[in-house]
Amino acid sequence: MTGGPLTGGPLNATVASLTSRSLLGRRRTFVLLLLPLALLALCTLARILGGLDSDIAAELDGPLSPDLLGAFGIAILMPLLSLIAGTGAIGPEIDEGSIVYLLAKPLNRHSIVVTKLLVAFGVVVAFGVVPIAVAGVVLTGELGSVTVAFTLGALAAGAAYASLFLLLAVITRNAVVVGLVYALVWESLIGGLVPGAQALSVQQWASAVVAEVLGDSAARLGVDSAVGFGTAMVLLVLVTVAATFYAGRRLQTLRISEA
Amino acid sequence: MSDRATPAGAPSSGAIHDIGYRHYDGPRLGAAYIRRSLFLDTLRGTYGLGRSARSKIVPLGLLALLALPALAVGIVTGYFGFGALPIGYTEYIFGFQVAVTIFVAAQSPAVMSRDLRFRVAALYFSRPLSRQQYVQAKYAGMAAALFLLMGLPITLLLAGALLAELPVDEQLPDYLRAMAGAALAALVLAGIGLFVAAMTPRRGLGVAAVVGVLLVLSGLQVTVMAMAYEFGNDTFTGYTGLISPYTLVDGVMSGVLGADSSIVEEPPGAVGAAVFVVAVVALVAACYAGLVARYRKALS
Amino acid sequence: MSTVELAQVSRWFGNVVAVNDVTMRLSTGVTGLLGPNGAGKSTLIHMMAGFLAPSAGTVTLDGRPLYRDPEIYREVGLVPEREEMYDAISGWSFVLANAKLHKLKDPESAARRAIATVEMADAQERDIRTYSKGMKQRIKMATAIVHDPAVLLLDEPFNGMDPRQRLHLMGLLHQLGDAGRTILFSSHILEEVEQIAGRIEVMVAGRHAASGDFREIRRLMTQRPHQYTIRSSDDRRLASAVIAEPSASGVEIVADSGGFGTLQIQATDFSAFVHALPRIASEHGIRLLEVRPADESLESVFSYLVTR
Amino acid sequence: MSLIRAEGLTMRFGSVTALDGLTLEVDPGITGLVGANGAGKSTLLKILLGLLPSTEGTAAVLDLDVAVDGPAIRERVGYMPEHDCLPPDVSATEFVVHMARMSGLPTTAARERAADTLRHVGLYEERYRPMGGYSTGMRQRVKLAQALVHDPSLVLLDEPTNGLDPAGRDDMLGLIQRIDSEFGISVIVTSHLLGELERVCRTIVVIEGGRLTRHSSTASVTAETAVVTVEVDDDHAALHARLTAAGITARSSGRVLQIDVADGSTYDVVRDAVAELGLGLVRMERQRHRMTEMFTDRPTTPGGVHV
Repeated sequence: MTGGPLTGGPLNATVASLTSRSLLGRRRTFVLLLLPLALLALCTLARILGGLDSDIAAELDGPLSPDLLGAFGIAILMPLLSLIAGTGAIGPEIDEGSIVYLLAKPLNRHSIVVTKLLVAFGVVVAFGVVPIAVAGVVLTGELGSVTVAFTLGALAAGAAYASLFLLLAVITRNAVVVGLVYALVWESLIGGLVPGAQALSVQQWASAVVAEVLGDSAARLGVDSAVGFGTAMVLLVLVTVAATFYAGRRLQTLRISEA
Repeated sequence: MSDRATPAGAPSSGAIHDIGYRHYDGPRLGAAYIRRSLFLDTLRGTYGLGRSARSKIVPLGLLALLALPALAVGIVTGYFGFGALPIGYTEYIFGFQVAVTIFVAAQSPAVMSRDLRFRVAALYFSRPLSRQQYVQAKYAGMAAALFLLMGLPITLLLAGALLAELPVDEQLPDYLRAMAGAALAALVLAGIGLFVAAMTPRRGLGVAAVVGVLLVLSGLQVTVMAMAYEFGNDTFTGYTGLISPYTLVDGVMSGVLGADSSIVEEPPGAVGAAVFVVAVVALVAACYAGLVARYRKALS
Repeated sequence: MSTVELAQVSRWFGNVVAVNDVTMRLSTGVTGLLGPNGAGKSTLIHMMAGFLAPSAGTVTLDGRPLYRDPEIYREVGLVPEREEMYDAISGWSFVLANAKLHKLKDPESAARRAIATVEMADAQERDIRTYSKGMKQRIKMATAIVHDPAVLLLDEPFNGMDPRQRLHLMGLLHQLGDAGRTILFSSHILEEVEQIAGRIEVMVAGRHAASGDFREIRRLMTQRPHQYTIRSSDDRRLASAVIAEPSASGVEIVADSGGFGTLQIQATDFSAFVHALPRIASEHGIRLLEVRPADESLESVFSYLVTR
Repeated sequence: MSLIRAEGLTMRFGSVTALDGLTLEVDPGITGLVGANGAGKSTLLKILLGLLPSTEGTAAVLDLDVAVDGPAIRERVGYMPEHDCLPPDVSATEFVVHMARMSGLPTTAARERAADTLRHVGLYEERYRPMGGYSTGMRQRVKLAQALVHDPSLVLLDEPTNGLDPAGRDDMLGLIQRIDSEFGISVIVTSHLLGELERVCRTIVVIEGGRLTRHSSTASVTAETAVVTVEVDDDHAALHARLTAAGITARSSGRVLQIDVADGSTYDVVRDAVAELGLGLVRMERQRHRMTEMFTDRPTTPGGVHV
């Protein structure tokens, strides 16, 4: 659909640099830092307490670490971070109309979306996945299976969330609110009450990844998921790819708002 | 005003009245009146009064969500002749924390960011009101809205209790304590909500930021308290209430007013109570100062 | 040399018709796009910039349809109406980024040249958010010309500029037009359009109301009475002589604020009146101090079209 | 009474000097404030509203000291900012009543005056609709109404015609003249369009780099030159030749002739020449200095176009 042959690969360094500069503006960086810092502070505290109290130490080796990493890392940190990064990578530009400067260039629209998604994902990795990995090491004292499992789970969740929220930002001006409703109401509330809804929850797919990596110890550590690993992987890849592709399609026909 | 030439005494004569520009010679009321007007306007605005029908849905819906169960409890208590309310006043408010959080998140941006985003602030500051007075009016308006949100249901509870002929001298102190707690919670939550909203004037982001902050704080508080409880150190457990605004207020209530703590371990002793009070005062003062500082820059 | 052609173009949004059956052809030189707010100017420019598909008709650049073809931006430069840019970076970085997005061979020198052209070199290191409106307009202009496009589409480029900046941009547009670029700019500041544009295209309520030299347009509207303001050595005597002429339908003596009298004359036949006037004055020995068509400014041509 | 008096007004923001020893006295009436972007206009307005303390110097508005009487000044002054400042979800009536109360008017008076003021600025049925759907012209009217609703003695209008189309601009300029002549309220108006300041202002104040560079009546700014522009409907070369033969200096410039006027008889020579040649006299007017010239080194006679 994009006319003649466009030079360059699917990524564009200039788009990436513009996106990352607006994503990492001062105030936003502060918000982005706040969340992982809270997680790390929490895990450090748990670790210190574990050093003082053998009961807590035992808990840390048992279900407490997965609990913290899951409840705080994958269930709160990842969706919030991805929401900020995913919508922030393109939403404000569409809102303000400055997207025009990217659209009025001989660039493939898909490459704009893919580039922006990668930047958003990079931010999610830097501010979410890496802190979760560090938190895992802090909690368990080793780069063991728990740490690896939750890092991979966070990675999968981050990719799916970021592409979903980026798509939301392309199709609606209320992306943040819609995303928030999805993450808080759908995944936490409805997912908690209606088992069927869990199958359509990024959080559950990520848990499936975690459970798969943990293998036999998953049950002991209290990690379970509403969907099987195979299904989860298919859904994760499908959602990420489809959301990204559709976002590119929508960008081709994006109507630039007038003031 | 004097140009309204009405020849009332001349029944048959026609007249063309001057409807040109009139000067205003009436009173110009001072800053106190203006601040009061802005306060009332803010309060009305938080419930969508004077605004579109759509902006009434969320706040009035939440008010109904909080008030209706209280009404039901009151009626049920009276009907079955229970000897006590099935739920305490303070407990009731904290039980509906989520609804209160949503109200703060939904309305703070409407109170604060709207004037920044649409740059209405410049019009306010070209008028007699100072920036401090502006912030005071807005803050008070939001706090009053929250107080109403929490106070109305427990007042309904009290009404139910009194209709069920429960002893007044038992109910009233609890009720008054709960109202004091509601007032305090209103101040704290309004401060946090407005400050976060003022920092994130972009559309939609304010709601997310307020929800995020309150959610993360209470998540943190719950986790830390659980660990501290496991650890068995009561003093430490008591202080974990400082992390989240709800538990902070709860701590002051139980520490100072002697209410039963509904969610946390009480703050340890007189020192603990003092720490919680200082924390509340500092938090409110910081939010106010932050808002004033924000508006110092806002005029352009 | 590039030509943008619109053939029977309409664009509607639901039941709102923003552009209604417009046919126009833009070629080299500066063309002013005029119309009241809401006349469909921005919609038209968005279609020419390939952001909007026409609901009917075709919009082409040298015969190629413009919509959804990113390749056209090699030849098209755009100054959007809205002010927002990437404001957390410097003007230089922004123009350079635009040069790179165009995949120019030497983006640095292209950016330097564009910034020099809009005279923003002194402020290029400052963050865009610190710029005034006029400076932002100039940076926007720099991003539009950084790849030296054959076609320039400018949506309200003079908005927010101070007088000196306006004069400078006018000069720049003249220069680019003379150099064979195809330039379209929208405006409702008629003084500017009069001074720069060789041609005008007038949009009124989505319709293409007029095109061409505005004086010629004015002359074409002969059915309309013409207003003349005249100062003379004896307004009263001139008035009585003029009203005897069939080409004049109304004469009014107006005392203006400065204490001078002027004569306001309505002419029904433009040509007959301007020939009669010097003759009458000469015959009666009345000195003409000023003869001014009161309604020939673009402003009045325009309001005439709007109310037609 | 002088409207505004400033004495050595200086404003520095760190190393940037926005105002540099500005001394100025403005009389009642309509005054145009001109200056390049960043010349210090908006800083001056803020100081005059008592919102920004000046680094040095003093200023008084309506004989009130800006340093101490800020609230009293703001009670008596109306301000219409350049930028958009209207919330989209309330109606004009609702908004202007609110703003009247924010100026200290009791509710009843606020309602009456809001209704009157909206009528004066030309907003009728549409004032009950949310402002989000207003056109630029309507929005400008509401902005003006909120600046007038408390019956100020002075209004500061920052770029009131920005974004308006010709019809809207004419309306706004007409309104500004009425504010002075009918309402008896003094006006200070900034604009980038010098042409419109020429039309409405009695005096013009020019600020450049934070300094007062010119303060004079509009009439003197646009004073006449001794060159007359003549346009005829046909063969102007013949007229040119004839005038030259009569000893008059004329230059051909596009479709018009620029003629140096020696004395009044020059007009008669031109008139008779046109009549004898059987030409139509389309235009004959003295060229005026335009305010644009204050910003250029040369007089502007762009491309043979005259307004």
